[in-house]
Amino acid sequence: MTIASALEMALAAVVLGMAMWTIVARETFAAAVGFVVYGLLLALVWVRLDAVDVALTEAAIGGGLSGVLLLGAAARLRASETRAAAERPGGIMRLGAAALSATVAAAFGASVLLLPDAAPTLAPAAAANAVATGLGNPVTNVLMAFRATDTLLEKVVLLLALVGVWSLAPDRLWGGYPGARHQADPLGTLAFLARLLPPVGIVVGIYVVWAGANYPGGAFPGGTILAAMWLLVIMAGLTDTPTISSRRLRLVLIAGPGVFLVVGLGGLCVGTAFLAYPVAYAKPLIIAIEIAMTLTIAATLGLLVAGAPERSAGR
Amino acid sequence: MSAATVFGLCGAALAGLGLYGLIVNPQPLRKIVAFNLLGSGVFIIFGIVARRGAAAGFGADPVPQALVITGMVVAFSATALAVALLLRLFQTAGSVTLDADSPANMGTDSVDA
Amino acid sequence: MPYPAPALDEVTTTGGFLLVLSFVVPVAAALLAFVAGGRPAERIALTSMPLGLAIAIAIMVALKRAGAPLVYLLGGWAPPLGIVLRADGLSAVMMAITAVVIGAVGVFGRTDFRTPSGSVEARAPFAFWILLLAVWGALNMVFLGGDLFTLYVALELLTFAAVPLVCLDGRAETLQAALRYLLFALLGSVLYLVGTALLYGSYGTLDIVLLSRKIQAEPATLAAAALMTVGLLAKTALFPLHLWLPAAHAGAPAAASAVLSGLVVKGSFFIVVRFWFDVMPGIPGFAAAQLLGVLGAGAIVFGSVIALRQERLKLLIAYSTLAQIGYLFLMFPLAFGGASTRLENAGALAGGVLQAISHATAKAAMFMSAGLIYAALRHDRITGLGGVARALPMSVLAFALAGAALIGVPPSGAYLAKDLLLEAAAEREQWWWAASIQAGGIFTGSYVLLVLAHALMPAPEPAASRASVSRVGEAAALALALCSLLLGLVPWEEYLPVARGTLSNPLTLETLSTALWPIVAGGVLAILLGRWGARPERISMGQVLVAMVELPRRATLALGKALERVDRMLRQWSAAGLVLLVLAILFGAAMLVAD
Amino acid sequence: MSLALDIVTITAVSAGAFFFLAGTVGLLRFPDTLTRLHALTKADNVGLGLVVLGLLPQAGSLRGGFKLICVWLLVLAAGATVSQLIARAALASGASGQQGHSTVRAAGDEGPPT
Repeated sequence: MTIASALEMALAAVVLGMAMWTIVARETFAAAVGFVVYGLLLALVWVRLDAVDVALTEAAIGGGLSGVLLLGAAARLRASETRAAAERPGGIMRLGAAALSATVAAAFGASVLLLPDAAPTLAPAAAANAVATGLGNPVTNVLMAFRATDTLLEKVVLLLALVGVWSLAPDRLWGGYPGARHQADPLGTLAFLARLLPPVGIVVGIYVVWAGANYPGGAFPGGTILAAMWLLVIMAGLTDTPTISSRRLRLVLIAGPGVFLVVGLGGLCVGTAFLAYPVAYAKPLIIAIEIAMTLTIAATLGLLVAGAPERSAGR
Repeated sequence: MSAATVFGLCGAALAGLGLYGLIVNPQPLRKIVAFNLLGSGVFIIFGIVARRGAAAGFGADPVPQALVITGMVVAFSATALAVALLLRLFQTAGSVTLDADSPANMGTDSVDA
Repeated sequence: MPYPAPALDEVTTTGGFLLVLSFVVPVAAALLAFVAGGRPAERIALTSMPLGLAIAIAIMVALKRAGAPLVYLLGGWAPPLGIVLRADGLSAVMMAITAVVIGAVGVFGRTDFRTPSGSVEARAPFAFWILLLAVWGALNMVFLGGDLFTLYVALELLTFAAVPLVCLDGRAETLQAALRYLLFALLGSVLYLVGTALLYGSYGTLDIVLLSRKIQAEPATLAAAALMTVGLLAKTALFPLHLWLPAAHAGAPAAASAVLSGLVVKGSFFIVVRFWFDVMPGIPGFAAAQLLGVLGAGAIVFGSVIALRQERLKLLIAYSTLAQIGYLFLMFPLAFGGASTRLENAGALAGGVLQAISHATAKAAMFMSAGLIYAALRHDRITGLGGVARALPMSVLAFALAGAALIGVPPSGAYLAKDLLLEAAAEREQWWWAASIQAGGIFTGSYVLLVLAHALMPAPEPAASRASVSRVGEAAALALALCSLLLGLVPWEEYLPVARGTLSNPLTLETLSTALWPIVAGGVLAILLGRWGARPERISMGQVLVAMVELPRRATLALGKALERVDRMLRQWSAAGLVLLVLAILFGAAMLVAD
Repeated sequence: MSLALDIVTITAVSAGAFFFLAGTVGLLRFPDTLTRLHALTKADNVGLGLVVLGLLPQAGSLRGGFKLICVWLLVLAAGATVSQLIARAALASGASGQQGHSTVRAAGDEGPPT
């Protein structure tokens, strides 16, 4: 029972406490606030599990953007709380759900504990093949080279979610501005922060993307930081979301998967296989794809949080 | 009690909490929060698998880490789509209950000819 | 034939690049359509459909010539580190049918989803074409993926493309149906993710072939198998986890309903097949396979009775999808004999897949004709369908042909599937599955005849003039119905694990007669359970008939209403969640007992 | 030399922890939003400053030290802005309790719509 494992137990207890809070909190807004705290604490858990890339992504997504999304929705849906709460299932149903969830969780936990001691791993294989891409960060190697198709499909999933969100707009608002128009006092504190922070945020975001080649980081946390800066500027009312029919925006939105596909097909026609990088140009190609992906991720995440078009292009 | 065991049980407990919240809470937004809880619990188990697979100089097996990052992106886009759907439902119907008498059985109780 | 164990170190086979093209073409077309927007988006989608069909056919030809599954190492990395695309007979057949149905839906969708001349770009057409291409790309990836996590990402891509299709018209009911569908599908995919985590933790790989070599019946593996199976059943909406399907498939626009019912549901079904037959053949054991069969038989009876009770045509067809999904799962107990580890009866697998593809084409045709009828009459109440046969002869003919194909009138694919499944049931002496297969045919006959009877009834007001409905749409529906009807004539030996010779000529007199009695029995059931509008006064002989039928009708109606109450209860969210967890525990227990 | 640095670290970090504790007690004990905000921002910012000061000697390189200081400055900026906005929102929604409290009416600055 070293100090470290005592701390880990305390961390796990606090994380479970926050998770319990998000389930039992009476008001949805309080639960959303609890979820943001839970997301940040989870990032600490990932650091303890030696998965720093994932910790960055969890802090950026779990704590950050998911929190913004849920807080925004909780505020807008406050009026529907009372009626929806009335439909709470009865005692027996809740008891049954608790018992069954506990059983499934127990089976899941037991299977995790029963995993074989000589844990099978692909770390040596990833290390041995890292020379093909010339990148130091093993996770980026897996994401961008060994399992590149998963990353390509994941970017298409992100774009699909955006098409789905946009398709929820009323017909007359198609081609308009996503999200509400935020007005804030141009001399107020929010506007001040929106002028002060973005330059720092953009430098940090680009650094995280650039460092992703050899150290924890990469397109995803970096892109999320850039998206957060863009959202901050939009929320402070200094700029407005672009109209969804603007050609330039749409080109940025498909830049990531588009460049990925072009490089992949290049590999198919010229190189050895689809998504295979010629060893000499592997690193520059991967960096180029990462830059395009960062732009796409920043734009897509920002627009996903902004939501469906709510204002027509006329105004 | 190694880190993997502590967080393994923590991940399983999170999954159980997420399942409970997803089934019981009537409000769709709380179901989305519970879904994120369930998802992060499962990702913690991927993290445990990665941590146990530490070898060749890496603190953790990079493959499950990459799977988790991809999974998180998919989970976030699911959350964004669900929240947008929910807000649009609230805008058009004024209520967000999932179990209102769904149209599927409207009128089936009418007197059968 | 499922994957035979290939050489240890897999290598990209000739023609492997076709597999890459089959999922790159739809995805690239979707990206281009997203940027082009408006009318060019529709043109891009329509030009990519014949290209995709050509690729699917080229894959079937390459597969036939190679004689072994086509393999492609993505990025040049061999598993377990890399990801592999594999196409065996099953995936080639499913991809060909997907290309055909997507093409027909594309032709049918041009009438409803055309960008109006006034505007540069409209919401519904823009979204429809991109989502249709995304569904197609996701399905091709589901059929080809060789890695369980890639299948998860493809499955999510499929769900995110299908959910907005449900609420494309923006009404409150469809938005609610889409939200229920999304949340329940997410619950299913997280359970699938739990399984992949445990499998990777146990064996260090997620590649299907490598896993099938290393997998043993350990507790962690069985827990993973149970959770993954139940997660996929939730996404396939097998009874009793069907809470989202009726409202979603009935509420969607006609072209979208055709894709949802015909193809999207088949994606997660295909992964269950890949999981049970290729990843861990025989490991789940006899009891779990029987449980799957029981759920399937339950779905047939439950879905069909509720379908007969429906007021609206689209809901009837949606519940018919519920029943046909149950039909698909009957093959699991038939394919796995007692304590066998290898696949006992390949015929059952071939029957199941044949049933899947014939249902895909027939159900898409049915939803298209229902859409045409709705467009002409502005309503789809079954009792109000009088005179529609005269007003829309082509649409009703398409519905009738599709219905006949579903019932299993030779030479349809369903007939062949039923023939193979019955043969497997006879071989395994499991008569109860033969009984449920026959019941499936009878029930299908009942609701098809119910609708046709109403359509052929004389129109209440003066004969409605021939309604103007898009000829192109009717042609697409007819083509699909005919395609499903003629699937029995295709020589399936090269692609499905079917011993040569079982495909006796399906046009002999004897086979025709065996196909007719389910229709007669179905008719009787329709009279007993169906909703009949005003009494048919003009037929005097009818009075006697109706009086005679009164007593049994009241009894079956009581059964019908009881099942409807069960259905409404099962479609409450918390009840469905509990049933999901109970099933997970049942499957886990069944697998542990068998091991 | 390192012993002295360790002592500095221990004292600074524990002082920082104490300030965090004070901030939390303030959050729990104080009656209304404005006073709680006051307690939180003051105590936590000083607390974090002390913790960062304590960690500076432990930071491996000069760059690491600069990054720690950046963290502190960013938290300062974010904390200050957010507490201003919450205070204005609290005033706007009248949740601050003392209606008669003569505070400067925020001139037209309504925070983000949340």
